Amino acid sequence: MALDKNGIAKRIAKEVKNGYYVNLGIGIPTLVANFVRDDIEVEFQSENGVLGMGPFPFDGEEDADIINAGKQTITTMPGASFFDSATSFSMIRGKHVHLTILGAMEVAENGDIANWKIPGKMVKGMGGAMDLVASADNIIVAMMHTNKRGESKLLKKCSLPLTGVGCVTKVVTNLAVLEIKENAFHLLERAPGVSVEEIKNATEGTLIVNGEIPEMKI
Amino acid sequence: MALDKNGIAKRIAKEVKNGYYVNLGIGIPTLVANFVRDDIEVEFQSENGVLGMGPFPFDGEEDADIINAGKQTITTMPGASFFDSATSFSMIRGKHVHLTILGAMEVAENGDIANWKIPGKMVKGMGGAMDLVASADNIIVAMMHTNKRGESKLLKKCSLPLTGVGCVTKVVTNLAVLEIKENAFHLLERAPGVSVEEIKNATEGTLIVNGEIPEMKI
Amino acid sequence: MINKKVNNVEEALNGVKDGMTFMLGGFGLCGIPENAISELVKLNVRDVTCISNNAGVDDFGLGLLLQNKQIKKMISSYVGENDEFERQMLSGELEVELTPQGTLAEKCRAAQAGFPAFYTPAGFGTEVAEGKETRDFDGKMYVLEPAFKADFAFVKAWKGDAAGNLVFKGTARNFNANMCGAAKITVAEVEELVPVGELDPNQIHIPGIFVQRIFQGKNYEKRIEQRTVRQKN
Amino acid sequence: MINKKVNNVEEALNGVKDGMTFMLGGFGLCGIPENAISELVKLNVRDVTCISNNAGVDDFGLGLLLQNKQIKKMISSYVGENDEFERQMLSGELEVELTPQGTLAEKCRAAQAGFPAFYTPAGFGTEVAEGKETRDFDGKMYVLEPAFKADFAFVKAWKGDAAGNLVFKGTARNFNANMCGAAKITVAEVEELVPVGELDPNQIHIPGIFVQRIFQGKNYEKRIEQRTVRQKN
Repeated sequence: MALDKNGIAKRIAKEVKNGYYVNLGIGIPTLVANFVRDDIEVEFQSENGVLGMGPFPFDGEEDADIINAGKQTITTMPGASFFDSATSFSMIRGKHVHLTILGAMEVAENGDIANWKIPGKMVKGMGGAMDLVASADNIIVAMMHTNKRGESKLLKKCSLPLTGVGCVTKVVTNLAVLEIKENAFHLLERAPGVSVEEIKNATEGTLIVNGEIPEMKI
Repeated sequence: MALDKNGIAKRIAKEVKNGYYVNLGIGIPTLVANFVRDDIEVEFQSENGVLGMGPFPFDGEEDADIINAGKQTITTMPGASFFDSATSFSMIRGKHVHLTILGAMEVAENGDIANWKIPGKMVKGMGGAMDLVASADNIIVAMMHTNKRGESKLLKKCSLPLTGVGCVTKVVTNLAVLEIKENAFHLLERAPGVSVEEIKNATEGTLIVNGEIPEMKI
Repeated sequence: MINKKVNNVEEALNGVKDGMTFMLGGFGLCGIPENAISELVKLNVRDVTCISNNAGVDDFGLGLLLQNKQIKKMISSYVGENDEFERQMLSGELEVELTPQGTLAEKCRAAQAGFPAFYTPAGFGTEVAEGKETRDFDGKMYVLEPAFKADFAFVKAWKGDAAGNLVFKGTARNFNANMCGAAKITVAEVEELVPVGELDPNQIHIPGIFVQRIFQGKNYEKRIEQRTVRQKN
Repeated sequence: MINKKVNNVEEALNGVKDGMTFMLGGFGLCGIPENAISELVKLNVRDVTCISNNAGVDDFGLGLLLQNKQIKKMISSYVGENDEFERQMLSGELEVELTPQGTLAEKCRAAQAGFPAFYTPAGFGTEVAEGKETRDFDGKMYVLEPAFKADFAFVKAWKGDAAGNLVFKGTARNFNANMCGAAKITVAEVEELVPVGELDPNQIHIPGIFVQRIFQGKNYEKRIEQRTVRQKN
């Protein structure tokens, strides 16, 4: 059975290692924080200027001056810090943030990503995404494997304006976990009950299937 | 009579205008702070990371963590702030500091200045001087008109390694006040009792004397 | 001490003219210069270029200037959460220069710090880099981005004093800090103007040298865009 | 929270080797990492390159490493106040790269912030610019300066916590703040290691992300180079 958004987030949470500073994008990535193991040390950075984010505030304790990059009210953990935007992107550009998890409209087999614009139709803007993908060494995309019309979002080549080139290292979708290297999607894991065939059918880009593909353990 | 160091500082103090942020170099420039009028608003910046310097501390109240760029213990005035070195030079490079007063070994008629090195003999280093002279629009040099051997320090061309090119706007010496423009030293004022002839003799670079030259009012 | 205090927002915005370029601090609605924005609406300055990470929401923040058609061009990183912004952009009424957020911040900082331009990896290989110089350093490609040039920067701080020193609160610091000193005139509005000497010199986020005018702001709404909470068990 | 605390200076300097490049904070003797310097003398690492605004005085600070001939190359802005430094430089025993102070600070900041290089007006037309790319922006000339690359940065703060957060005091902040995160490993020694949560998140000079190891320093001398005072009337 294909994963839901929480399932994707839960699987990605396993990629978060001890000692990591992590930047979470809007949408599914935000959910990842809920599933990170309690026994490892992790800090969440938000590019609007906070390190050491905690959970949402209790009702009535929200503060307009303390938000995340999704403009949601948040809290901070002990050891947190606030800083200006330039310093925030020093952390990102300077590779001090170890892992970036973000959503995408399209990912290509060479690691290109598109997630900020549909010409003539929709423009959200890139926000901090272009800085994040151009800087981080470890970029995981969290998204549905296909779009609302059933078309693959894992492509040979992105059709939408790019956010970054050759930067995505891993993709976790409702169907699979895939590593990007040598101009191909390498299938690492299947969602529980999802067949390799289903994944092949949903993947437009080059898919490498090497040996037996295990089911995800979530 | 030629001015002494305090006299030079006193004359330069008149160049400090209301609302100015001022950076004072080591030596005679440091003395300028003692002579600025009380009825104008001025703040002194020191490039090691303080804005709003005050006088030396009272005996026994000195703090190793609060010094100026000359490594002297200082105090701060109400409204002062401390900051890191990069921010300090943002103030300087970004032209937020209005006036820089520094010493020199040589100044040339085109505004070049040399004050950090005598090849093979002495190297102090440029410290913040190269940043200061490359950035400020208003640079006043405070120095003796001639060196210990009686040779002019106001030259056609600097003989020592440069600190900056075409940057000095005014020179105040023990003998005169001179403006630098159009590749010449323009004599503005004489020290009390010093003749134009004496200044001419002590100036190697092109000296322009236009009309009657008044005595300095200090 | 050099006194930067002005009496009110009218004095603070003295000199604001049609066609100028403004920087406005804030991230979403967090830390926006509410008083300055209201006054810009009231002054009805037209054809202005606004550098701001976002453009507020439809009925608040810079959205008010958008509704009023005062803005000729926006330089921002994110358009979402503002339908009027997206509509004006897609229809071509509004010129929009979308800029990666880190680049936007650094273009402010470069202006503040006297750097003419800088190389950043953000946007390389995308339409953001089109027509711009790119360059390889150590095998990685970078895009040359120029510093901003602006007439006024409008920022909002938590506390400030007459010397122009500023302290921000939480994530309301954001672009406000980087825009100080990045325009010809920086106008700071503060929630609380405290007596000079009250702020710890060791804990000032923006030294007064970067601020030309400061005033006590009023009637802050401080709207929350996404009120997310959890319930106590 | 990610714990950066180590037990002592020995642990903090684990991995230090001959031939490495170190950054050391401080301006003159103000804010220098005294504990790290003592340990470097004790470890007797040789042929090291030190990036530091000054080289201490003859018998304190980096002067100790100079006396001990451990330094192959110094990258500094100012040599004065250290006769041994000047002597080794003039005799050619010591390689010295004199760098304008603002450039030195920004080369640290560039490394911290992931910028490969930057254009600064400082040093244009002087021997500092020899062999370097220069460029005209808006009629003014600039020199292209690369970011530093270093193995360790040794900094000293006033207060810090196990998360690596740092607060500096007075002008002891100087290069210490800019060197954090500018080397592969940043080691911070603090006068006072406080419990996590005690430092106000709004008033942290350097967020812990820029620091890899932190320890409680000891026996600080905090020497004053120029004790200048006035007398009470």
